[in-house]
Amino acid sequence: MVSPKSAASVLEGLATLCKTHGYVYAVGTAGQTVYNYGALGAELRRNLQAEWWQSTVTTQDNVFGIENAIQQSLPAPDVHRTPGEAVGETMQTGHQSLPQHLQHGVLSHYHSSLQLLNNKLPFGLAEVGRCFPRRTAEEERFLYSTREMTAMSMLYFVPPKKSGAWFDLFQRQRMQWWRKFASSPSSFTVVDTSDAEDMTYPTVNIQFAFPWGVDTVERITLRDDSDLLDLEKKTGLSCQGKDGRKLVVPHVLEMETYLEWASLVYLLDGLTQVTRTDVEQKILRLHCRLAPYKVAVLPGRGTASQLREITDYIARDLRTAGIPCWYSADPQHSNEQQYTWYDEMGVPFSVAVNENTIKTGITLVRNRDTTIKEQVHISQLQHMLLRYMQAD
Amino acid sequence: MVSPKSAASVLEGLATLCKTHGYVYAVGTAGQTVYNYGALGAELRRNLQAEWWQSTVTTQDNVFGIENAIQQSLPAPDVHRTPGEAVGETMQTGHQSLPQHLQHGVLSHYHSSLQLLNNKLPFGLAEVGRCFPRRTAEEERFLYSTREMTAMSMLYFVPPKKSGAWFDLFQRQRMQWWRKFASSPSSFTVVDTSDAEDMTYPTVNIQFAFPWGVDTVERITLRDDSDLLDLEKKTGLSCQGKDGRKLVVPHVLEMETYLEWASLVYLLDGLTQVTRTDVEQKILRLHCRLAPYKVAVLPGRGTASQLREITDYIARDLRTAGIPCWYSADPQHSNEQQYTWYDEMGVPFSVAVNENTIKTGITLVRNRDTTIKEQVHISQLQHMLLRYMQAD
Amino acid sequence: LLYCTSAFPTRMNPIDIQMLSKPLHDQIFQQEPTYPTEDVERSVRHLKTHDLWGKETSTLPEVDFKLPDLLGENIDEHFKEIARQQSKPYLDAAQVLANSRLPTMPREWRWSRGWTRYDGKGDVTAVDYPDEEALVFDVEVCMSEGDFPTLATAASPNAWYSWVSDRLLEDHYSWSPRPTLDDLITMETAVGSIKPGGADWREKVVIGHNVSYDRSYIKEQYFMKGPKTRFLDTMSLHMAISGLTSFQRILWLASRAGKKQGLKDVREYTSKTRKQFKGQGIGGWDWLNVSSINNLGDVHVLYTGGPKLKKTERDVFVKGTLEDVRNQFQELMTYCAKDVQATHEIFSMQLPMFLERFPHPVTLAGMLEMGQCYLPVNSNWERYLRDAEETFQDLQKEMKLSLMHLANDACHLMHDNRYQEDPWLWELDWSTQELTLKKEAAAKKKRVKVEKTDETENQNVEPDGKSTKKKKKKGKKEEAEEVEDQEETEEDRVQRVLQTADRLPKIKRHMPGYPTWYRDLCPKMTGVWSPGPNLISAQARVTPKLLRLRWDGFPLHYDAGQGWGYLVPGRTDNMGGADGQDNAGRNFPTKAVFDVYKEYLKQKRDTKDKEPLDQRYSGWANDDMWEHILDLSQKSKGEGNGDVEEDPIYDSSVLYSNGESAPEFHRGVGPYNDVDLPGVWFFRLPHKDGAKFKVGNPLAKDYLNKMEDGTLTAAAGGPANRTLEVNKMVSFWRNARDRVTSQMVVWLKKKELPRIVSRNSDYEEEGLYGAIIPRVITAGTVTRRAVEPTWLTASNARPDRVGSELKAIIQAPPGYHFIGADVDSQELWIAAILGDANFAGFHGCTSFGWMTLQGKKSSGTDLHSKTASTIGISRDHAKVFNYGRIYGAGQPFAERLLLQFNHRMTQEQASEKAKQMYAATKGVREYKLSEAAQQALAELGGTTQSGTEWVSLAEVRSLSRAVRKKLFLGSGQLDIIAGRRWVGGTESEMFNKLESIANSAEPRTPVLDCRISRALEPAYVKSEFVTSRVNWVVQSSAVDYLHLMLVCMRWLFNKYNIDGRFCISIHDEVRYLVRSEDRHRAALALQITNLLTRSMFAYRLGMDDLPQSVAFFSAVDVDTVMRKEVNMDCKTPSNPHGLTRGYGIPPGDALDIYQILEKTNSSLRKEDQPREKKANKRISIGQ
Repeated sequence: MVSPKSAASVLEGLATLCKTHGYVYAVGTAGQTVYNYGALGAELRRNLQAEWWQSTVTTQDNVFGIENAIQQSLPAPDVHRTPGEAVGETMQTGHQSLPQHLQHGVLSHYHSSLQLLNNKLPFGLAEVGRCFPRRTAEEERFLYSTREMTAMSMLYFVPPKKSGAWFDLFQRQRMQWWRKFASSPSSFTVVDTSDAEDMTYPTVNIQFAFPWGVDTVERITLRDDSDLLDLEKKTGLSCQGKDGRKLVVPHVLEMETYLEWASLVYLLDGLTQVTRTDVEQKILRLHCRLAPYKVAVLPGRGTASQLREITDYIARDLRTAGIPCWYSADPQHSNEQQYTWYDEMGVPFSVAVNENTIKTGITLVRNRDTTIKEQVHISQLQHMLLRYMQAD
Repeated sequence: MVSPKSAASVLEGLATLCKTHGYVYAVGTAGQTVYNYGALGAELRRNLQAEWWQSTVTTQDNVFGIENAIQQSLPAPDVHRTPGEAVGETMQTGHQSLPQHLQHGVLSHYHSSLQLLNNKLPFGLAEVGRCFPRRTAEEERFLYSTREMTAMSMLYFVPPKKSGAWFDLFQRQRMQWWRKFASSPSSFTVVDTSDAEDMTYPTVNIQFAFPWGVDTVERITLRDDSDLLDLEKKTGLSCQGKDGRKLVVPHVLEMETYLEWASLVYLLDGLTQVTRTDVEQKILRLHCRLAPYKVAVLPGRGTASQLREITDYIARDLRTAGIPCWYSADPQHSNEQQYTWYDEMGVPFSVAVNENTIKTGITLVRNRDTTIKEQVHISQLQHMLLRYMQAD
Repeated sequence: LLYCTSAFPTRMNPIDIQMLSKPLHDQIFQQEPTYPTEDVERSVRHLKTHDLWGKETSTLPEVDFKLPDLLGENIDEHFKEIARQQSKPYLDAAQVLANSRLPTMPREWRWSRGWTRYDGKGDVTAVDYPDEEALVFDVEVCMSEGDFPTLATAASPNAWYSWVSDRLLEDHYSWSPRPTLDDLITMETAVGSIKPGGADWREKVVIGHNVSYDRSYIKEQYFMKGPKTRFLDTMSLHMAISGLTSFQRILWLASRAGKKQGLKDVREYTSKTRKQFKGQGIGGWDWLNVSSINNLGDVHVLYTGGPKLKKTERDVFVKGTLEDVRNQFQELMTYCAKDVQATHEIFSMQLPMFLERFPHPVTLAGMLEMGQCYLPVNSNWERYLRDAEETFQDLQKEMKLSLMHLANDACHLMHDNRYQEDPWLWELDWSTQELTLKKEAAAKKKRVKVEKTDETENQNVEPDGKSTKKKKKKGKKEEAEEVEDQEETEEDRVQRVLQTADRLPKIKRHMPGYPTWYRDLCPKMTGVWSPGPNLISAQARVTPKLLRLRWDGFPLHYDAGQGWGYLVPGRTDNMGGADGQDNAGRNFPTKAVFDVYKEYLKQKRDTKDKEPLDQRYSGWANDDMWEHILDLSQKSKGEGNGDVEEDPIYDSSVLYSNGESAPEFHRGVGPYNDVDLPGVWFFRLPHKDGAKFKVGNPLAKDYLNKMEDGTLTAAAGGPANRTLEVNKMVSFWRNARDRVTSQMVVWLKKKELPRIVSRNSDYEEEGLYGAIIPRVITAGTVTRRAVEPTWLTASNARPDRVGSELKAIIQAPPGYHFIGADVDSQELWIAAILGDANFAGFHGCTSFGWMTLQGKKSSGTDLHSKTASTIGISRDHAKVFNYGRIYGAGQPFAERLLLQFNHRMTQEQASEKAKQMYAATKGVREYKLSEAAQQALAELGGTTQSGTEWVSLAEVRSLSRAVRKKLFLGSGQLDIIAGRRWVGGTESEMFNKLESIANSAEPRTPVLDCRISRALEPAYVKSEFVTSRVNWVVQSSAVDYLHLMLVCMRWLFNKYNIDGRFCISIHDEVRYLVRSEDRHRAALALQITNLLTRSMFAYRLGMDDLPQSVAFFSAVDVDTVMRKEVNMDCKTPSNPHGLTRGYGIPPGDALDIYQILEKTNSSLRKEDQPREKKANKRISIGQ
């Protein structure tokens, strides 16, 4: 736990870095701050979302990703959500509505999906989407509590008998996921809040050591069958599915996190202050899979534009292979200054050329974390970086 | 051009297919229809979006993907958009606003991005995001004109002298993109509307032969510098960038399409009616890169559950490799009936096993388009399908 | 206006053709021409017979301005004088070199960068460049390295030189395929410098064999202005002195190959081309001894008689790497030096021969200028390459994709063997391959050991699933015991299946389950791989079948023996049952073939096509005409450079049914009843070169117009038709891309450009500016025409051809313009003036001459309209015929062409039309009876029908027997024919003149006295190769015309300080690159040049006058790009927005003489020019 003051300063430091490099821009507006994402922020979010989807949907048995319109027709008030939410499920705007969370919309796919599976249980439904949670006013915590959130939600429908085992399994999986990309995996902890009084259902929170203290980054809840019973009532359609030969109304396992939380977590996790050659310097140690740009190419200089042609080629070559590559046009700074800059941006690799490259084709690939420059032939760059990007 | 009646019936046929297989569900609401996407629809959209991003952002020189909050603070009315849009830039909801298009939000990243590039031109800004275009009431055209759209927009800032060449280049690139995934590439045409009277700026439309006639799927416009001059006025910051040594206010190249249009286009393009063995049948010929599921595994039957174990293994094996795989639990239909079903779903490959598989490990991989069953050893499946997924 | 004056009466010649104005005439010619009445009357009579007398004519405004003073007594002397001045320094230096010996060749070559000089005395020094007035030079390039010179040698009477590239000395990673100036060989400047070594640029001459190739590696040649180095090409000199026609080249090679092999080659060649080859009857082989093919070795042997050069080292440069060159550095240097030595020996022999055979100084000066070709390009070149290639790839992809879809769909026919009923696909190989495992090793059979580790733990296993890892920690022994009795787990069972992988065949089976024809189209999954039947293309054998192509409604069929053809249903003589089988025992879908044709007829009834057949070709004739005519005429002349594949000409015989069995309702090439398919006849697709040729691919270029006119259609429907369309669009680029993309472009840095360019307001800092030096062989054919495969054959932009905007991508740098013009109907005029001179001796006195000068399209009296109306074809077609005739193509050519235009015309009709056309134009032959024959006839008491010694061919034959008998009784072997002539046609006089020159003892061009190649001189060839010689007269005179122009332009540029240079000459057009402010003066210079050149022709042919209508170019193009017409926007699929919108290039100006005189104040002098108001601004794009 950090003192509130230093917590604020850590967040402030991160916010400044984010603004400088185009991760996140805060736009002040009446009442609350709106966050827009620059190139780096947008790519980080894309990467996180892709990892979540891959782990939660693609590689799982029978989990279906769905996508709903943001503006839905007004649903009947849903009385079965947790007490605090019971009133006013959505923000109403005119005759339209913006959702506070995704679960309701996800649930609307229950019957059609069950049908596609010949009523076979278990299966899951997942969505990544914008929602507009109503929150009590909190102190500013950067991306942690913005008005507009991108939820990553999964509902898994399991036969009641097996719900406990699945609950455990998902906890483990999710925890593994969070730790996989972390620079300090130990910052994550699991807290079982099932026994807490205000909890209707068994719930487990995955928590992260934020500057302001340990706080939740994902909630995994084992809800009973009430959501589905309610759905039966509203639709008049049975929610029973097959568990082997038995027909049961499944229980609902719910896991939910926000892209904003995940982004903030890994930015905080990656941000490191080091002293290199007597200078204080910030490094953003993002996992290669999450890093917005995998590589920065330092524009070649001198020698009658030939070096520049080479770096143009390298950048084009890498980009063509689909490797997100930063190649800023006009080098006004020394290579060392540029490295410092890319370290702050969180770019795992930088490629530089020198006079020697003209004759030999050998480039220098600097690793953000080791600061060592490896000699790599130009023809190997693509392959090498693709390997890094695909590695776990 | 098709007669209105037959156009409607083509769309209706597609909508039915989409509903049956969980591509798209239409939800009737006061006034207008809202579309929600089931597993197949959501994956199709994800794939399209990823392809667009890859082609427009990652592989391009200095195009930055950004992401804005949907609810922005109210901007000053923008008088420089095309006349029809001048009034009411956004839908106002309370003190919040939902954007009609993305360009305004994208433009807000202009200065910060220019700065990151040391003012060097050209560069681009891209966004995929929800918007709520105001449209004149049109006849229902399925996904073509929904209230809530997902725009894929790119603004490219080029020195005025070179704008023509870039304009051409992007036209070609975008056209190539559209054609690349099409089953009938010639359904796409480019129409130069620059000379049309109502066009303020040189504009090229990429068009597709929809059932109701040829209609636009993407608009590429070469706008002059008025957007940026306006931005200068509003922000008080110069919009000049460097073209070599000269300082110029760039012209804006704008390209915009919608995920809904793209989805509809490829669904229509892929939907084919064929007569196979004297039976009329629908096939959805989606490009392998776009297909929501790359492969369906037909559950093994008989022989003391051993075939079922093998197909369980296959499905798990493929999913672990990140191959979106359909493996529906209970086979109530013959393999041929299942093939027909997967052809309609647009799944490029189906894997079946038979008694022989137990002894030899040889499975039958049926190709949707050729209907031929290739003999593939179980150990080769993953590799083979990954190759297909990665191939252009 | 100054230039339009009525002070003098319009000068007319006796048949009312307007001549030069008096002031102009007086400045050029010394005296007024005279017109003997008798000649005039003869002409009028002649014109009347051809219905050309009394036709309305129009007069042009008079032109009168002060010409530059001519040197010498007459225009001929003038040209001699200016040419001598221009070539003197070069000729002097060349003569010194030719008359000297080279110093001894160094024994060892120095391994150091750049130039090294070896004087004869053992001094070896590094130099910036060889400082010599004349030099023999040779460059060697290691092909694998691209366009970078590797090493070079040079020699003068004073020293030897060697040059070594940086890249050879030291390995460089290759970045850019484009060389920079620093990579090239210096000849006048130090490395890194753009200034000449001495005080100023000096006249130097570089001699080499095919020297334009070497020139393209010389640094200074890429400078837009400055260097005065000129090049002399021993290959071109050889071509002029002793060159061979391409037919002769074949014979030459054949004779060298030895008698047996040689004759076989000749026979094969002649049977392929159906050349008239009269066996040993060829009038002697003497020409073989005074000629050779073009390569250095053979040319060396010809001129020096010396030993053959060793050429084995050459392979290192062609196939080897730089490392290989390094390893053999000394040998390769010496090899290169020996080439230099040989070239010097050749040149020493050639120069005096050349000067003797080409006595007019203009010829040499013209060739020197022609060696200066220069094509400026800019960033748009790269853009063009990219756009064309991308568009091409895009379309290729689209085409491939549709073909892949067709192939995929065809697979559906596998089920229930439905392919057997398909009229196209029945004959593909539908067999499949099975995937089988190797036999299980006996020992392994029962023991399947399951070794599992924690790594494979899978989180996706259901949490309540059976625990599968129970036996893991047990010892081996226990495990072994347990295997037998323990119940197998699910995992064990799956593992067992997985382990069958060990028994997979080592070589991966390719798509077991798929039919063979389909598998053949699918690449194997290795390396870079694309899915599906990716190997399919327009060239694939299966493609026409998948497209379901029909010829006139009949399904296409491929037969290994006959090539592509089509199946015509209705045959009964080979029907066994309802549906029979073919020879291979396959079912043949007779009925389905019939249904295809029925369906086609039904479709045709539904969409009746009303378009007249003839119009379909008009577009074709317009756009492709040049290419086409040249193509045809090259073939008919048997001429061209050696690189062009020799294609046969034409054939008059189409095979008809052999009498066994043939359809009544269809005529075509066939039937070939050895293709014995039940119920159908097989006809071959017609081949452009005649019925004897098999068709290899119906989607080839030659069938494009058959698709356009609906003869060749695709029954597979929309996508297939689109495929055909795309195939047409990519045809140009498919053929041209290799040549175009391999053009060597050198980009210049800003400091290497003239300041006029780099300081121009249109100059772009990030733009690219540079040049291509086209490798033009200045005299590449026996007629001394220049040869080069890309630029000299480039056709014009066509809206449906990717990349055809090629020429327009040659673009002037900022501050410069192109000026240029087409010599209007150059060859027609040359032929006409020869005819006129031969007939009544004044302009327009023959019908052909009159039509050329005065004929009007509007009144149908111009040449092409006249031919068109004579035989009832379109004017565009007539144009093709007319040029073909003048190029020496005969009646069979016309027949062939008629059939090609309209394949539904019968052979008889075509033959009749061709005959009619030739009678009306060329006329008919008359033969002059020899004195002896006349006497014999008289003695026999007979007379000729005409009463003169001239008789027709028929009469010769009827007289012959009697007369011969009589003669043989008298004085033995005597010919009864003493001469031949053409009579009765509009062009008879012209052909008579051409033939008289061609058949003279020493054929020379009438204007510059250029002597024909020794290989064609009657002394060596007797009466063979007449067509080539006849054709040579006009073609070679056209080259004289070009040389006169080049020399005249250089004179005017020098005299009036016009900043500009020669760029290129394509066919009958010349282009110069001039500084923008001088462009109108340059345009005037070009007009004056035309006037003086034509006047020179008239003067030399004894006509002291020139018609006003041909005195000036109808227009001089002032433009910033090279294109046929200044307002052509060159829209193509790869340039969809055209030059104006796509590239920001405005249309140019086409200025006639009146406009030019106004813009220049009728003066070439700079100080007389009107003030220019405003520079021609480039259009800004995007608005």
